[in-house]
Amino acid sequence: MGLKEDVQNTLGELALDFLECQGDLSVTVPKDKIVEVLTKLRDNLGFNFLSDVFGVDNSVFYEKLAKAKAKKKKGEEDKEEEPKGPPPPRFEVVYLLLSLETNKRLAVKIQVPEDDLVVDSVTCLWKAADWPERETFDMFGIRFKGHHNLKRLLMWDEFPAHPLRKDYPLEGQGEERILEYND
Amino acid sequence: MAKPIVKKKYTLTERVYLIEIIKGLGLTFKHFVFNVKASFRPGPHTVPTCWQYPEDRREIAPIFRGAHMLMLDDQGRIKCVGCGMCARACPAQCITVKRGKVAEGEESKYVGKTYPEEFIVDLTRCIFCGFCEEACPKGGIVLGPEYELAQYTREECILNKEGLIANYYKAKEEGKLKPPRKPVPVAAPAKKPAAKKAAPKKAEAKGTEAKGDAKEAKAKEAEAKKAEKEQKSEG
Amino acid sequence: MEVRRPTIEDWDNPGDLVTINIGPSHPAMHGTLRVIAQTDGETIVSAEPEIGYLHRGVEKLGEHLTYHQFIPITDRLNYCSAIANNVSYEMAVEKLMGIKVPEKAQVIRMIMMELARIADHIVCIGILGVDLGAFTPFFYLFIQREEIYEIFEWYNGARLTNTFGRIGGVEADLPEDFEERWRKLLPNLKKAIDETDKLLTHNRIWMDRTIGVTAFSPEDALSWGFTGPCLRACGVKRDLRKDEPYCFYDQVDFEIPVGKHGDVFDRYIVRMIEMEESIKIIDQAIKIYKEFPPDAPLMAKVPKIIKPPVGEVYSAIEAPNGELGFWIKSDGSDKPYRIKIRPPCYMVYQAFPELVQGEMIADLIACLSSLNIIAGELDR
Amino acid sequence: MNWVIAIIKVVFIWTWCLLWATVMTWAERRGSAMIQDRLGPNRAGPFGLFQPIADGIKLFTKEEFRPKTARKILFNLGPILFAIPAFSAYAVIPFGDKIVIGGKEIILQVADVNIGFLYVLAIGSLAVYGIVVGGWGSNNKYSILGGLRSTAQLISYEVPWGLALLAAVFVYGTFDLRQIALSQTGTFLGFLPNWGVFKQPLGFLIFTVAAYAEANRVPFDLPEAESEIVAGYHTEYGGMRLGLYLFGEYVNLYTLSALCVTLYFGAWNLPYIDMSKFLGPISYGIASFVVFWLKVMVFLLSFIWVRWTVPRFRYDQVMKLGWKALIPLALFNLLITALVIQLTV
Repeated sequence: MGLKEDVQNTLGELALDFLECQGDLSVTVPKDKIVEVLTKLRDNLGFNFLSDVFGVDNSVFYEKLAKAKAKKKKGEEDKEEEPKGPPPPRFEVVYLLLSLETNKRLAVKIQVPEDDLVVDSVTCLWKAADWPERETFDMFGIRFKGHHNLKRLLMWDEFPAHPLRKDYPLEGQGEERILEYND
Repeated sequence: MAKPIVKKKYTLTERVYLIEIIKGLGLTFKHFVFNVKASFRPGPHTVPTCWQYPEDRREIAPIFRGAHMLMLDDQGRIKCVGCGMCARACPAQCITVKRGKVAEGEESKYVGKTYPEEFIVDLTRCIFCGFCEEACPKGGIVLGPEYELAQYTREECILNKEGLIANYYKAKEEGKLKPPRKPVPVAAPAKKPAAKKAAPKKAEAKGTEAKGDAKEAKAKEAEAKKAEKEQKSEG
Repeated sequence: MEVRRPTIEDWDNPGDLVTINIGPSHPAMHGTLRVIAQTDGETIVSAEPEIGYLHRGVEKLGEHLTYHQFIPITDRLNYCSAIANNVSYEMAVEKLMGIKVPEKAQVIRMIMMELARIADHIVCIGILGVDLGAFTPFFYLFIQREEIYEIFEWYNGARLTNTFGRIGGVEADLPEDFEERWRKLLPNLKKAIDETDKLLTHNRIWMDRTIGVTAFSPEDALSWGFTGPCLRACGVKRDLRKDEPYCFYDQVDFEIPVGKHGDVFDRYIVRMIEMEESIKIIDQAIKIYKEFPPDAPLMAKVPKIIKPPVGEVYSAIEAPNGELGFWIKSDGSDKPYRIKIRPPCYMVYQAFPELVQGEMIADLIACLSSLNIIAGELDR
Repeated sequence: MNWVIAIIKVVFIWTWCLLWATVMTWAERRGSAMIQDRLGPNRAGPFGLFQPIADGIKLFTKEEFRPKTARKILFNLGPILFAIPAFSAYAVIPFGDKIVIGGKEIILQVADVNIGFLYVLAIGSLAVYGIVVGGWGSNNKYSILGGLRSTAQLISYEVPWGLALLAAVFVYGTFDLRQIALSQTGTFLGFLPNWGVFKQPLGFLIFTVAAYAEANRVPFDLPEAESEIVAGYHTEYGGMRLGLYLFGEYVNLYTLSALCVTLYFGAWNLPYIDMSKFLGPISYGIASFVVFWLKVMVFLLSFIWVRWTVPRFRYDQVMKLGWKALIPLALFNLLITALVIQLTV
């Protein structure tokens, strides 16, 4: 009985896609069902500990993969799905789960398209999602519906951009200059 | 928001503050007497745990990672060939190397066919990780024993070639040059990717070890050459 | 007796409360933390931590550095125990690439990590003492910490930011005089721990200040994502060294100390006992280390330029503060596509408002020190 | 002639207190260093003894900074209000027995007041005004917290302090500190020195604890608890204003130690030895002074010693200890003392 089958059985058709890498299993689920999925995983499979929540900006990732593929032409087949038709959603939110009983880890991913950056908050399930969600909002601009205090965490409140997006330059855009100091 | 209410349970000796406090006072008094006695010893290093800095210095490790030095070989030539491996390995991007080609007739002055025309280490950026030292195929750049790096201006923190060589001479005078680091024994290269996962057995490791060293050194040189070629092609 | 703790709803006019801005320039806030506390006299009605004062964009930086170049950056996460960070990151990359690290290197990593754990706990306990007004144990402990740093220095030339290990192994063998140094350090270290114990543990003033202060239930702690000593202090026996053993932790014999109430005293005691357990682990690890021939491999065969295959892994170890994990996504190039660090005290610190609510200002400081919040890994 | 002697005495004891206050700052730093396996300031002069002078110069030459929002008058008044009681409290405490110069008998005490005891209590409790005024005038939340903590603490510990002293008054039957000192000659119960500490062990204990609280010393240093409220009431102070607070604190310590020696440790009397019998009039005066000073020094150093050993109380615990433990104990002590005196006399 592998973990993958367990998750498949529990989630049914909610599990859109599996990715296995060096023994780490991650499952992609529909964006609007995330609370349902996590509740199921918590109650049925014993994933009772939320390790982390964070976002990933995949905009460059697909480009790079496509380039690599074009280069290789006959290269080995990649596990990632091919970007067909509409481009894949830009952002990903990853929930790292852990089962304290079996010490198994599972990553649950949702795809967040750039034009709909609202995700349901899971702070109702785990309080631990509080700051990670705020940070994800801060760094990627993904908003979490139902979060009680969704404001910037690491950057200051007036910061205009979302620095972990791939289009944000490493050196910054000179935001510190627009800080105004009131005496 | 139910916080657990903790009931305090104290033993009698804990309940009466004084007994434990007096024990503690005894302990601190022991330290006091020891240190007062020690502080009357001659010499700057009196209390064993305390160094009186400018006069009395702690011995630093021979492999200490301080300010950079450009190493010279026996004939006083810079070992560096200006390949730029260090600059590429540097996570803080504090090294700038400009490679120059050795002019004809000057071959005896330099180790290789190329030499560092410019070699600048920006100590304000450097994080002293030692990656440049590891990346260098010639043992040309080494982190030296110098740790007093405070300066009055930023410009003084930027070491050029002369400064780096001066660091070398200073360390040599003080006898603090470290022996070149031995390459770490590497596990026998696995032929198949599947075999990679198998734990290297001790016996197997033993046999291949001596060869491994030589191989590693060779591989390093080969890599350096490759890098040189790459640089050339880039240039 | 149930003590009713006031909440912010108890005030019709919150203007009656005093807002105290504790930090960032405050002696107990290390210059990097800030808590905005609403107080009624000395009692804290609500406290809101504000973080980001040491935000250096480490995760963004990681996307622009090669896999090897990121190792020195991990030093700067939890700078009290840089080695644990290094190893955690290296293990994540090794997992991503499927590298099996030579066993001798693993033992060296284990020894160094346990030394780093002792150093980290020394910092935590020392600062906790200072913040509660007991200055002296701080010095007794920190002198031993310097000696531990001496060992680090003679291993690879740096004291604080060690840049320990490389992807696929470690960069050097233990120096010849390592065991001698350790044997020399050991009695002093034990003595310092013992003296701290004598000065603090049974002192009624210390007990009054710590027992029952910011107690936390295990359910809450798990929900808030606590790991490490803070979780164990709440009574949950969880330690990645036992639960998901890495290196040689499954071959050494050690105990996991568990507290009861999750208060400051329990956190302190858990850390004190963990230091002693770490000493035990190091002694056993040295025995294992000695079984290896001196020329046993220390590095796996790793290509010079590391290009892991496309994929994503999460790897965590038990850092001194708790579960320190790295989630790495690779796009097949020589630079990680995304590095996400799961710092242990980030999760602990978000529960801070709940922890200190209803306590006094002095307890806020005690709680903060006992959680061992390191801004380097909090803000990243 | 008398007033000249009085002025000389005043000036002498004033400089003496100040001198030992400054030396105390050195002793505090060196002593704590020695306790903590360090060296402490040892560069200025032999053993770093000139360090207080260097500190003094630093404090005097620093900018007299006043925050913009501080209340000017109160801010300036605070340190003065703190320092004056500290310096004046010593007036009634003896610093030796007597010295005979040219047939004139000079009592080594600034003013031999017959209610000296009450004077010390009254003046000692005035110091709190300096703290609370300074804390309020700084217009800083930490300062106000420090000032308030100090007020509550000083008021709370005045009570057990006073009660402990009252029991001592029962024993000696006088308010006159010189009379108390003089009555502690000879032996008690045949083998112990006739010192107050053997007649009033509990009273001495309560007195000591309360004295630590009165002097704002660890474990009762809440008004200036560094890690909690930055520096408490003197957060905003710098330069010589801060210096006044610091010196005032050490002078306070000196006064408290002298009071403790006078009441409980036989003032200038050595155990079992009567110095006046084999010493000349001048040398006896000096000897009594030196003995008294040495005893005071022991207490001063114990303040340092305790400070670097124990942690700090929390505010409510200090109150609890004061009201729930020390006051009942002091009352109990008073009762026992009264009973014993009633039964024996």
